[in-house]
Amino acid sequence: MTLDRLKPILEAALLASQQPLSLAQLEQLFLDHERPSHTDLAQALEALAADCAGRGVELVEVASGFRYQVRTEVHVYVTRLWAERSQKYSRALLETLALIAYRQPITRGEIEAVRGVVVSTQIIKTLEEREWVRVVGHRDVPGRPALYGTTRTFLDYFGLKNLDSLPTLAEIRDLESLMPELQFPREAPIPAQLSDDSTLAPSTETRQ
Amino acid sequence: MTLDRLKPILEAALLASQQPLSLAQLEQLFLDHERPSHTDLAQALEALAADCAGRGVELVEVASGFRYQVRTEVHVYVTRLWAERSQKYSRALLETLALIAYRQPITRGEIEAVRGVVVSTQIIKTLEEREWVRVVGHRDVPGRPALYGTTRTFLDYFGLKNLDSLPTLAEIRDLESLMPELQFPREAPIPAQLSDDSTLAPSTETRQ
Amino acid sequence: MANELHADAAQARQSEIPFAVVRGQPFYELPKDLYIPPDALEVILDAFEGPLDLLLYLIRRQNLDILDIPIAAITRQYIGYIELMQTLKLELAAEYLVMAAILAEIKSRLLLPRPPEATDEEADPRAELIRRLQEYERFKKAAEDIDALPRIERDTSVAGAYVPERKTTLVPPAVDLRELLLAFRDVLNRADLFTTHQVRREVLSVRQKMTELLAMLPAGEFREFTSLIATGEGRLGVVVSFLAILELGKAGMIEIVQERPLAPVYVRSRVAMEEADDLGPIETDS
Repeated sequence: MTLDRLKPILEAALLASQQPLSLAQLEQLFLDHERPSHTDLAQALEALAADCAGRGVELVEVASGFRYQVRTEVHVYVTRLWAERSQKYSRALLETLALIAYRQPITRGEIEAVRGVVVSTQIIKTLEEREWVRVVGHRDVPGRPALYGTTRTFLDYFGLKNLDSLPTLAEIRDLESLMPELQFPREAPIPAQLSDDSTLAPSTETRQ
Repeated sequence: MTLDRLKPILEAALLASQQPLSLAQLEQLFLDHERPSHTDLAQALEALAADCAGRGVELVEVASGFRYQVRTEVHVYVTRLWAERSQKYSRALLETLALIAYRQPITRGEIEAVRGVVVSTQIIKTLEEREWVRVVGHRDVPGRPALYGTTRTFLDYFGLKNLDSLPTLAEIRDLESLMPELQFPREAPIPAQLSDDSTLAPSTETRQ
Repeated sequence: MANELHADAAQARQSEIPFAVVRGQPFYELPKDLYIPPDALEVILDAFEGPLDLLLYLIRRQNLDILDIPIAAITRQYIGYIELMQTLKLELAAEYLVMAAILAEIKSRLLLPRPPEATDEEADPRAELIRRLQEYERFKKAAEDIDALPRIERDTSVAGAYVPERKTTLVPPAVDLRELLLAFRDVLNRADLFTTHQVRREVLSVRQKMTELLAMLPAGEFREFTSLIATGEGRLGVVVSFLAILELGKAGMIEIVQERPLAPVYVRSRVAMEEADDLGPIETDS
């Protein structure tokens, strides 16, 4: 069996198997008369491994045999397949973020002064982890409290060119007319034609 | 994100997932600021599909999204990994499935009317257990019989994108080719429902 | 007729795969007189999906003229069938029985002389059978087509790769800019309410500052005005210190002196230390 015929068979078997496949198991894919030599097998596996250059998976040999596995470089993306969606952010977090955005640089104490309640450490931590806010300095007063500001990630996320493109306070007071295209998803009533439309796809048959 | 960076991510995710991944699910692999456009995504998938040329697997689109699957040509080798796996389905089951697929929503009685035999409960149960068919409603007639339809799983299993990709249902064969012997005596009245069928040639046979 | 059928079946055998396997024995031909022959019952049940399927087979492969079925033979088989029904699947056999009855009915109606007027309303008895056969054939074919589709397990397998360290990550929730602005509007509205609060808090701190100022001013001694202003507490501290000085002046507890315009301002206490402790009567405009 030529390498060109051998490779697709091995690749398919390795990708179809849930477990790593040993050389012995790979040999069992072939009937006696077509069974490749050890050298051919090794050569084909080497070629398959080389084919993985620049791809999302790699062919590796582990204790029990060979397997394709997801490359470390793209692993972070792949794990999002099983990501849990967190709950919506709390009002407190959004208010804190808004104050930092509009009043930066601002200390935690100043945020608390405006909001009238203590800002939890968790909120600041979440905002920092999301890379939306960061410490930009310290106020030169006793205790040297941290001054918070927003980041470029924050601007990117909200589609803002710079801080000046944040709506003005006056515009905020009149939010209803502001940015009609940024409709906040309210509980929109389901259109009548959708509610009783069954999910059934129509039959493909052409009736006569 | 460039195509060269996008492709490995999509490939890895599709291979990591046990289920086909829809475009929407693939988009969720990316954080907001790095999320590729629909065009980029489609382009990357197309490129990945093209990359499969000559390999043991192919990238296909089925009802619930995209998946890599073993090419039919090499699958016979792959099946040797498992002693007994491929399942045969009885004609009774396949005929029942075909009627549900092409005539959905359809009741058991209607299936029986076409097939001329009782549909066994076991067949319906098997189809439901495989999640190929499900009850999609009830006909509003006495007894309220269940209406059956096919599922996304059915389409996925048979590698179909949607019901439209089912093989075209054969036209009703004209009478002559179906039954050359079944000829109508000249004096016999042509039934009303067949009278406009131009292929219905009058018989020359005279009966004693 | 029966012999013809047998001959045809025998002829067809060469080119055909067995159409049925009963107890391991391949059957290349249908038993004689096969409409519903008792001998062939197992063959029928194994190989055909019902009377329509059987009829189709007979019509297509055996060139059987279903309109020429000998009624005497059918009736004989009909009775034999009823006897066998006691041991075999009743509901399955019943369908063949019904078909036999339909065939017999068709034949008998064709034999009967037709009243010239009634023909139009009375449909040809064969038409319904033909329609059913046609319809059944379509789905018989459709079932074969579906069976031919490449399917998972038989023709393909889903390809998968191993994922090292498969752990769930937490995806942060999405936030709409509008949502953020609404939050800010709310906080601004609430801050308006807090403003009155803050005035009262400042009154207290002004009173406290007044106490502190008096403590800093030994009786009769002048201090420069600017040295009394607390600079370590930011803008608020400056304002409070300034207000406190004005309040003390208004209350006549201190004396504020400036020799000429733009010259330094000096402050001197006019109360004794013990008096300074009692600031009760001092009221600020609230």
